[in-house]
Amino acid sequence: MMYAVVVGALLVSLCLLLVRALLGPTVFDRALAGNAVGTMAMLLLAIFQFVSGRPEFVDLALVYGLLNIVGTIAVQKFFRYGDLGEPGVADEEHRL
Amino acid sequence: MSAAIDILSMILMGAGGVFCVIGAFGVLRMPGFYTRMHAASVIDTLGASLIIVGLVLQSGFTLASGKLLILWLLIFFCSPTASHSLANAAHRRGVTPWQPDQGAKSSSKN
Amino acid sequence: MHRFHSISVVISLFVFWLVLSGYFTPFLVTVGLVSSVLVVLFAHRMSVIDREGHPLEFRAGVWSYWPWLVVEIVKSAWTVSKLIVHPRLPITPTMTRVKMSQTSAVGQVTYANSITLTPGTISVAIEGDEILVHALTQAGAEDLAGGEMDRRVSACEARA
Amino acid sequence: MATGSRSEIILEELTAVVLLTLMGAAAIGMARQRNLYGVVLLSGIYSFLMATVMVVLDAVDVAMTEAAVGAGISTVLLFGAIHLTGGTESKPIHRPWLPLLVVAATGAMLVYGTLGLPAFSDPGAPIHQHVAPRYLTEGPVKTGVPNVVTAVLASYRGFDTLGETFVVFTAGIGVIALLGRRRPRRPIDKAGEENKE
Repeated sequence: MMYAVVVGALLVSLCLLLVRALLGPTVFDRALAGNAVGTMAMLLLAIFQFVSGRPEFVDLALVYGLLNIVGTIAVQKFFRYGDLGEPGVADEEHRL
Repeated sequence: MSAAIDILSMILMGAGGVFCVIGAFGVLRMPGFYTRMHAASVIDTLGASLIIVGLVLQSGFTLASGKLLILWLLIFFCSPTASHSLANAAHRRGVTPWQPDQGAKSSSKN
Repeated sequence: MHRFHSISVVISLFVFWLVLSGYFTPFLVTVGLVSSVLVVLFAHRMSVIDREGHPLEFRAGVWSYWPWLVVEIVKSAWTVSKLIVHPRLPITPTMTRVKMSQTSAVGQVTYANSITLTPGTISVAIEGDEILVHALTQAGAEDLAGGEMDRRVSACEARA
Repeated sequence: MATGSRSEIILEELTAVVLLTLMGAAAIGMARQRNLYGVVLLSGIYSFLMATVMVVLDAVDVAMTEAAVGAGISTVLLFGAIHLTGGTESKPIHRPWLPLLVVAATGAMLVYGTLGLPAFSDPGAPIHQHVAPRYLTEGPVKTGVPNVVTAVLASYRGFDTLGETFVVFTAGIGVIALLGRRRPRRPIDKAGEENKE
């Protein structure tokens, strides 16, 4: 029962982060929101292993964390080294 | 498990959840990209740490708490790296920091 | 020194394996040990193993630095949270340059990561011996310019 | 989980509903988005939400695959693909009514199909009566491997798994042979120096 509060809080923050990811306005804001969503997913996973009474499966959360890092670093690499045709602020201003 | 530890872990996890909500609210509310990153780092550090410490208290001295500690270390070593790389990429791409005097323009853009 | 480093990588991998697996039958433990040795051997052959991935330099100093950093993180996270929920959002974002006195790469990374880890300040770029820092408030930037964190990281770098 | 208490089941169902709603919102956002980088990042978020739904439904192995493939690899691959093409989706020439109709019809058929399935986590369902009990009860004893999935993959279906691994390995070698161009190797610490700037 005591986990319900935390799960609720995490779900509320997921909603807020998703709104930020949908609003943008730059790609970097979306990437930031995506990174935070990954952290949230990791925490939710860890908590749900406790809810269903199998705390040994927390190592899956480690996999989530690593993947989150891989995704963010990939985003950074492509935006820094790639010639990506201005995915920055100017390109996004008329969207959403 | 004694009731005191139970209550303590409940308080810690509740506080962690509150900080997660505050951080996510900040990510939504802050103007400009760099200021949003500061809000996100509240989630990554205090929110996640408090929840993990609460879960460690729940599981006691078992293998699960070892895994949770490794998870905590992972967050502490990797989340600043990811944040820095994002900020660096934005800096390289010429995302300018938000300034208070351009607030009207920026808020209309959002 | 080289061999010592490899052995310590094997030991850390094996401990990691033990924590993740949780089975302590002789057969499975042997398999885990063999696989961690093999991983290090292959990593050597691919030459992807270096000092950077497993820095042993910080042994003694870290233990006094971490608790201080955790306290610092909690304090600044509390400040940033108050700013976020403040109705008028009284932020004064600034970009500043901070001198760093560390000499080794690991020390510099530790300092930059500590800056990023503390909510309210983010290291944006490293230029020579300066870090370009974005701070959420003027006060936070001045706090960092005071240089206490820099001194502490340098101190634990020197002690290693 | 069927063995959980009443409040746990309510918590899990509520979480699943909220997460599915968020996934719907993310999918609509993806469809409306014209900047492909934004689409890829949103699909990464979608995959993380999906993986969390899988965890809530107690399918941790599927969750791990979803997180690894959906949020990890495909984000990287799609960024690579966009890097080679262009960052913006062009405006569609005609209205997407026909594709929408096809998708809606397929979805309706799938939903109709689920009506014939046994109830969720019903222990009496045919799939749980076939070989699963034998694997679960005899597997650890006969093979000596504590993890049932590992026991099935590496012991009961060992040759099958060997063939699969062989196929994946060959595919990987093929991709490397086709795409991997040998570049003059830069000294590593120089690149690292550049990284820090």
